[in-house]
Amino acid sequence: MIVVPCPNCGPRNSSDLRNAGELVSRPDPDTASLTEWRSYLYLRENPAGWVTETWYCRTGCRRYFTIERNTATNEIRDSENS
Amino acid sequence: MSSNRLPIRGGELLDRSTNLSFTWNGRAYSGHEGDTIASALAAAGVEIFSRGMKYHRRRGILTANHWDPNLSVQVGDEPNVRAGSRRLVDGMQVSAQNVWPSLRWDLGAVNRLVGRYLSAGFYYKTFMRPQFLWHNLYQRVLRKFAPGGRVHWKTGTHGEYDKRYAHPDVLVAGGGPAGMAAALSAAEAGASVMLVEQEPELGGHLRWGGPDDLAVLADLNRAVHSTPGIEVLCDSIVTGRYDHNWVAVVQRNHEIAPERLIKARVGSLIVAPGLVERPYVFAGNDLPGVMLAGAVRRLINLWAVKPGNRAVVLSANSEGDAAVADLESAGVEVVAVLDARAGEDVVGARGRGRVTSVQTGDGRTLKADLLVTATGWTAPTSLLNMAGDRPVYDRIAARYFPQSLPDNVLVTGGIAGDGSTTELTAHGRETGSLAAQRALRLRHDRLTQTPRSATPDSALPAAIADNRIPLRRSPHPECYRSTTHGLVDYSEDVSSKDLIQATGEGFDSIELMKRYTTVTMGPGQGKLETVNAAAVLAEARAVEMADIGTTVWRPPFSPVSLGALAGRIFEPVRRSALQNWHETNGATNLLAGQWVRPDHYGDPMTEASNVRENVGIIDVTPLGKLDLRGPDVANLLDLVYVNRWQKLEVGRVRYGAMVAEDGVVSDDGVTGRLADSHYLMTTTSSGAAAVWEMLEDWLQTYRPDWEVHVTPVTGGLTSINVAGPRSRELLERLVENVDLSAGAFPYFSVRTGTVSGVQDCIIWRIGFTGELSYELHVPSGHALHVWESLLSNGSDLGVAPFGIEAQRILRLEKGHYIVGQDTDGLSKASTAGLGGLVKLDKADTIGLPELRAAFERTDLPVLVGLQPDDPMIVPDEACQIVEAGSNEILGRVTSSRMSPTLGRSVCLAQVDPSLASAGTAVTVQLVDGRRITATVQEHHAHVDPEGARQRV
Amino acid sequence: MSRHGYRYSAGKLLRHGLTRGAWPRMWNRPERRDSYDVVIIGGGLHGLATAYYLAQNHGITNVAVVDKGYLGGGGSGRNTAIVRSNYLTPEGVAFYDRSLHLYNTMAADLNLNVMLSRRGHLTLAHTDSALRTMNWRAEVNKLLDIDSAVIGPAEVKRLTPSLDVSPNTRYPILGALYHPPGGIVRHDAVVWGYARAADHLGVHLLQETEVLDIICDGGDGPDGKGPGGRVTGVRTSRGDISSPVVVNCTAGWASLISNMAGVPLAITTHPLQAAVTEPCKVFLPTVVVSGSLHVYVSQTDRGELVFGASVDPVGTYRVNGTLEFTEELAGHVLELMPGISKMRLMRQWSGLCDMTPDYSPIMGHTPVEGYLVDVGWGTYGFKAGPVAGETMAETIATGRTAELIAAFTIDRFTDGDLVGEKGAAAVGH
Amino acid sequence: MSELDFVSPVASGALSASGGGIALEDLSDRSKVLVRAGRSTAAGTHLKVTYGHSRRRRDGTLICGSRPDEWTLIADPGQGAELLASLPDEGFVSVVDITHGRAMFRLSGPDSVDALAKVCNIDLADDMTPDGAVFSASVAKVTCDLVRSDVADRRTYLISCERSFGRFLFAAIADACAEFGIDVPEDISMH
Repeated sequence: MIVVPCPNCGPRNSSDLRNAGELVSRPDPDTASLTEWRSYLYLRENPAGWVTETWYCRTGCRRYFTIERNTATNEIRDSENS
Repeated sequence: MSSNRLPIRGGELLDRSTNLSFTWNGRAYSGHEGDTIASALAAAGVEIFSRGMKYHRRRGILTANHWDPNLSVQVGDEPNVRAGSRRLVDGMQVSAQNVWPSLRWDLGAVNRLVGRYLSAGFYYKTFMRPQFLWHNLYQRVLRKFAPGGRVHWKTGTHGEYDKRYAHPDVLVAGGGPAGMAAALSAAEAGASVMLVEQEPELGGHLRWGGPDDLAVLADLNRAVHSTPGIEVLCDSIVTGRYDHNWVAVVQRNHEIAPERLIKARVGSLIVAPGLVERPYVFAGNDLPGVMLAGAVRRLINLWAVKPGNRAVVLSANSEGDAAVADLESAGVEVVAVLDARAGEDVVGARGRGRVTSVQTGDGRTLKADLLVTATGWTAPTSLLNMAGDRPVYDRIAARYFPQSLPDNVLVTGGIAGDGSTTELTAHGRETGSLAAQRALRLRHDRLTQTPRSATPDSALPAAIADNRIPLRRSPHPECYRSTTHGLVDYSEDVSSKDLIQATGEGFDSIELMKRYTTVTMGPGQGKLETVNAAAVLAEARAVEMADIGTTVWRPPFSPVSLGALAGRIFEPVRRSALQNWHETNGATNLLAGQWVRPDHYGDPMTEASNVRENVGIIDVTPLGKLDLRGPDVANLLDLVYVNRWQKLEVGRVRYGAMVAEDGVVSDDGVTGRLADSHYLMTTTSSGAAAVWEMLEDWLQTYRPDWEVHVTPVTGGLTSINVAGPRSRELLERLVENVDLSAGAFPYFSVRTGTVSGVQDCIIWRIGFTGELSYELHVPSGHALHVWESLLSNGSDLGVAPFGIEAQRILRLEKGHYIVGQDTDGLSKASTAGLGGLVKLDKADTIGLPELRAAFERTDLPVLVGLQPDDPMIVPDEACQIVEAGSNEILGRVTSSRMSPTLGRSVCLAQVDPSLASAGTAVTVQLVDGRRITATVQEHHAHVDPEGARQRV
Repeated sequence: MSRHGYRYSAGKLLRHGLTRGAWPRMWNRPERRDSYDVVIIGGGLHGLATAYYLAQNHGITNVAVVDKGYLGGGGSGRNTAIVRSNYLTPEGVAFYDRSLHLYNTMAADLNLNVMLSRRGHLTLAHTDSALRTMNWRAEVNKLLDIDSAVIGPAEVKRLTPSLDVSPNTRYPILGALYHPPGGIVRHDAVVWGYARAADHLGVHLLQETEVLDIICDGGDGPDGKGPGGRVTGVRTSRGDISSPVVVNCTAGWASLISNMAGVPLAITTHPLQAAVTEPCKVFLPTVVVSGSLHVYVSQTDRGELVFGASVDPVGTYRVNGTLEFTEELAGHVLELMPGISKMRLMRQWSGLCDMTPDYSPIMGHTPVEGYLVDVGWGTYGFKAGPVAGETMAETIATGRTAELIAAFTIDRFTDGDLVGEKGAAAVGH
Repeated sequence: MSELDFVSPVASGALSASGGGIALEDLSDRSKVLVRAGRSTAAGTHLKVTYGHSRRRRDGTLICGSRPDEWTLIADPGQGAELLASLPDEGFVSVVDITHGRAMFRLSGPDSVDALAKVCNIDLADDMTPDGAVFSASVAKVTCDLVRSDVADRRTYLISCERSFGRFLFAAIADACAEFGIDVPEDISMH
C-alpha cells in the first residue's frame, strides 16, 4: 500500500485513490487522423522509470491530479504538470 | 512415560501451580502454564513428533522454537501448528501429521527402501508412459503423499478474525535486548512506538541466559512497561514490510481473535529479529536427539526439560559453550565437546529412532543419545529483502549482513553484528534515537501537508547523521557441511547430495536449484536452510559463497492464517429505502453489483401482465442519478453523450447514449432539465460510479473553465416507476400540484411536485416498459410513505409491485437494449442501432473519430429483434446464431424471454450485417445442441413498435 | 540417445539409483557466436518454445535465446500453471485448444514429465450476468468442439465439495462453466523441457546476457530504428550479436525492448500476484476460478493451495508484492470456502504482465523488418506458451503470419479491430 | 412535509457500552446541506472555514469544510429549508439538500478512536486529527465523510455515508465496537 501525496488532502493510502494511468494528451477529435487517435487510445510509453500519471482522489477530495512516480521503485515526486 | 522435567530453573517460564491437560495422538498428557506443546511433551518423555516428508523418517526436536521444522502438529482443527512455539492450552487435542496408520508405525516409511531412486526431481524423469497411468494412478499416489495437516473444511467457519490500523512513528520488529533498548530511546525522544516480539515474553536470548542476563532483562522490562508511548505486542510477528513502510503485524495474544492483522504505516522500522541458529549438514543430522545448542538451552532454561542423558557437543561459538554449561547444570553427562574452531568435527550420527552413537571427524565413535551442534547463524533478513536490500555474505563472520537500506529502515541487534549485552543495548538505544528523529521529521511533514491536522507545535526537527558505532563482526568458522552428506532441508527432505546432483544437471543458480529440488520451499521458507543450501551450491560449483547470492525471501516472514488476512469480511451492500418493505412482502432478492433488489414477488409473468393491463410499481432506486448544476451543463452533455443537448427545454427529458473514447457503447440513460441551469442525469445502475468519475475527469482536467457542479443523489432519491395504462389515473389521486394530463405533461417531460404530501418529488414521463409511465424520484426519508400510498390508493386499479424480472420481460417486449447485455466490450454505436441519435458533425464529443469510423463500416454486427419460428421455444441467452450447414458463428442471442403479452418467445440478437434485414431466417443452436430457425424482425420492439401505448 | 539427447525413463532412474551415477546436464552454457540466424530475447517459456519449434519443425538451429537472468525466471516460473482452452472468441478458442493439445503430448514429446493434471476447471458465476457470459463461452466452445458446459450448483458441489454453494452467501454460486480438460501443469518443468530439447537440437541458451539495444538500419526514427527499417542484430551485456531476425519474447519488459527497435506497443506493465499456503492433505480436486471475486485456486500434488488474482490496478515494474493482495485474496477465498480459514499463507510473489487493451496478445511481424514480437501476454501467457512457440516459429521460418495468430497482429491497434476476449480473459484463469 | 416521519436507513436505536466507553447512535434525520462554490465566489468567506476544518455557528449549525470549495452544513432535523435560505448565492454557487441522501452516525466515547481504527486507515491521533477535523475516508470499505466533533471533551466522530450503505455501515461499525463492550443485536447484520 503505497502512499500517494494528494495535493489537497496530504499523504493518503493508494487504496483511497484510483490510478488513471500515464498522462496522455488528447488530439483534437474533430481533426485527428484515425492513426493519431488510436496512438492516443492505445500506445503507451510504459517506461521502467519516471512516469507522469494521473490519480483520482476517490475517497478524499475527489480531485484529479498528476504526480511523477518511478515505476521501478515506486518513489513519488511532484509533477511539473500539476 | 518417563519424566524429563528438571527441578525449578531460575528463568523458567512455567507456572508449576497449574496443570493443563491435553492429548497427544489420543493419549492424555499434562503440562504447565508457560509450556509449549513441545516442551510439555518432551518433559513427558516424548521423543518423536513427526515424520519426514519424503522418506518418513522419525523426527524429534531440532530447534525448540517457532522455526523447528520437525514440530508441525495438528491441534484440533488447526493444521501445521508450530509445537515449538505454541503455548499449551488446557484441553488441546494434539496429533501428529501426515502419518498412517500412526506416528509409530508409519507405512510411508517404506519410501526409505526406494530412497536411492527418489533423487532430486525424480518425478520429472519417469511416469511418462503410458499416459493414462500418469493421470489415473501415479498422480493419485503422489497426491496421497502430500505432507501437512488436515483442513477441516466441512466444519470450519471463517470465525472471529479481526484487524486494525496503526500509525506508530517507530515500529521495532523484535523484542530482544537491542529491540527493547531501541523502543525505549525512541519513546524517550518523543516518538510513538510499537514493539513487536514473536515470543510471548520480551527478552530474546536473555531469557535463557544466566543470572546476569536475567537481571538485565528484568531492568529492561521494567523500563519498557513504565515508559509512556510504547505499545508492546508479544506473541506477535512482523510478517511483512511493503513499499512506503507499510508493515504487517500478526498479533496472536488478543482475546477477541485467534489472530489479528495490524496494518501499520510506520515512520521508521527497526528490524531487530536477532539471529536464527543454523543446523549442520552431516549423515544422520535428522535423527531425533540431534539438536541445536539453542534448542537445549531453551529446553533446559525456559521449560526445565532435560533433553538427553549423554551428550556430545560440536561447538563453533559461545552459544555452544554455554550449552555445555547448561547441560551439565541439568545433569546431562557431556561425553565430549568437539571444538569446531579447532577443526574438530562430527561426521555422523547413528541410531534407530534416536541417536545412539556419534562419529567424530577423527574417527572416534562415541555413545550418546544427544548430539548438540552450534555451528553458526543465519541472519533472518526477510524484512530487509522486502525493503530492497540484498544482504552480502561476510566470510570472516560466516553470515550475511545488510548492505544498503532505505532511510526508513534500520537494523540493530544480532542481525547488525555481534556484541555483549551492553554493546547490543547501546546500539539499540542509538538506533532508536536515530529512528525516532527520522520519524518525527516525517510526522512534521505530514502535519504540514494535511489540511485537517493541527499545526505542528515545534519546528521541523533537524536531521541527524547516522553516527552509530557499528557492532563488530566476530570471526566464526564457516561450518556448513561435514565430510558426509545429510539433510539441508528438513521439511522438504532435501539432502546435500540432491543439491550437488541438481548442480550437475545444470540447475546451477540458487533460484533454479530451489525450483528443481524444492529446497527452502517448505513451511520454514528457508529460515534454517537457505545458507546451507547456498554453501552446498558454492561447494559444488567451487566458487565463493559471496558469488552465489541467496534466494530472495518473500513475504510473509512467518505464515499467516487466511482468516487473519481476511479479517472481518466487509462486502458493503446497498439497500433502497424500500428494500425492507420488499423483503417483508415476499420479494425474492437479486444481488446486482452492491445492490440488493427484488427480483420478483412470486410470479414475474403475472407482474408483467399487470403492467400491460393495469398498473404496476417498481423500485428502480439503483438507477444512477446525478444532480448537475451550472451554466455549462449543456456543454458537458454535448461532450459526453453522442447526441445534442443545447436545445433541451426546461421541463423536457431526453434519452442519451455514451461511448468511450474508443467508440464502444459505455452507458445510457435519460437526462432532464429541471430549471435553467439545473439538470438531473440518470445512468445505468452498474455504471453510476464510473459515469460520475468520468464527468469529474472531463470537467477538472479537460474543461476546467466550464462551470458545472456534479452531485450524486442516487440513494437520496428513491426512484419508483409507475407503469401501465392506469398509471395516470393512480397518480392523479396522489399528485397535488402537477397537471398530469397528456397535453400538459407530454411524453419525455419532467415536472416537480408533491406526491402524497411529499414535496420536491421529481416526476418524469418516460417508458422503459413501453407503457404509459411516470418515474417518481422521491426524497428517500419519505419514500416508504409514497410507495405505500400508491398501493393503498390504487387497489381498485389493480396496482401491484413488480420486480426486476418483470421489468426485463417488459423492456424486451419493447425492444429496449441493455448496455453490457445486448452490447459488449466491442459494440459500437452503430451496432446498438443508434444511427439516428448520433451526431457526427459536433466539433467535440467523446470518441468522435471512432464514432465517425464506425458509421463508415459495413462489417460490424447489428442488434436486431428476433423471433423463433416455433413460438414456444425460448433460446437461452448467449445461444449462438450459426451458418445452417456448418459451425460458423454469425451472431448470438443477447436477450430472450417468453412474452406474456404476445404468448410467444421474443429475443434481441447481435447478428452479422448480412443477416440484419427484416425477414431474414437465421439458425440458432440451442444449449442442447438442437438447431432451430428464427426470423429477424423489422424493429427491436416486439410489442407496440410505434410507441402508441406510451404516448397516450 | 534420442533426438533430445539423454533419454529419461523409469529404467534410467533405477540404474542411476543403483550405480549412484551422475545425471548429465539438462542444458549447456555455450560460448556465444558473433551471429545467429535468429536471436530470441527472453529465455522464458515463449522464447524457449519458439527456439525449440524453429529447430524441431523447421530445421533452423543457428538460434540464440538470450536472457538477462536465468531460464524461466520471469512469468514462466511465477504463474499459477493453469491450462485450459475454454475462451470466448473463436480465434481465442482455436489458438488455446492447439496449445492444450501440445500440453497433452508434451511429456512424451520432450521426454520430461511436466506433470500435467487434467483435473477439471470450474469458472464460477455469482450473478446472472456472469452466468450469461459462461453460457456464451460454453456455446462458442461447443461449436468448436471444446469440452465445456455450464453446470448448476449441485454439480459444482459434487465436483468440489469444499465450496459453499448455499444460496444465502454474499456471492452465491449460481453455476459454473465446467471444462474437464482444463487443469494444471508443473510450470518449471515445461520451461526445462523446452530448454533441454532446444539445447540438444543445437540452440544456444545464453543466460545472464542482457540485451541493451536492438540494432536497426533504414528506419524512420533515430539510429535507423522505427517503421520502414530492418533489424541487423542486438547489443548485449556480453557484446554485439548480428542477426537478421530478432524476436521479442519479454512479457512484462516487452515495451522496453520494443522501444529499442522504435516500435511502440499498446502495452502497460502490471504486476500479477500469486501466493501459496502451507501444505495440507489434499482436499481440492479441481481448479476453481471466480471472475467476480478475482481469485483462482488449485491444490498442488504437494498439498499447497496456489492462489492467483487479477493484475494489480497500478502499473509498475516492482515485483515485491503487496499486503492488500493477500488480504483481498484471503477474503475472497473464504467467501468460497469458509472452512479453510486456518490454513496459512506461506509465500507470496509476483510477476510482470504485459497487458493489452483487448486482453489478447500481439504476435508476428512488425513495421521493422526482421523484428518480430510475441508479447502482450498479460495473464494468460503460460497456457499459450507451446502454441505461441509453434506459430512464431512457423511465422519466422515461412515469412508468413501463421493462420492461428492472424487475429493477433500489431496492425489491429491502428485498424481498430480489437479482439473481443476481454470478457473471458480479464480474470479468466 | 414536516408532519411526515423521516424513515432512517437504520432501524436500530442507540447502542452503548455499559461502562460508557463507547456509544453509537443514528443521526440520519439531521438536516444536511451541501454547498459548492466556484473559486471566485464569496461563499468561502461567508462560511469561514477551509477544507479539513469545521466550526459551529451560533445557531448550532455545524459547518464543515468537506472538500476544496465544498462545505457541508449539519443542523437539527427539519432545518433543511432554513439552511438553504441562509446561504449566499452570488456567483456560481450550488446548494443541494442532501438530508435524504446521507446516512449519519455518531460514534463517541474514549474507546471510539480504537474502534474507528479497526475500520478506517486514517491516523486519528490528536495532532493528525484534532477536534474539529473534517476528512473523508473509507470506513469498512464505504466512502464516508467524517468530522471529529467532541462534546464536552468526550471524543466524538460524526460519520456519514451514502444513504443506501447506511444499514451496512451501521452494522459494520457496531461490529467493530463489540470489542469495547457494545452488545450488537442480532438483527443488525452486515448482510
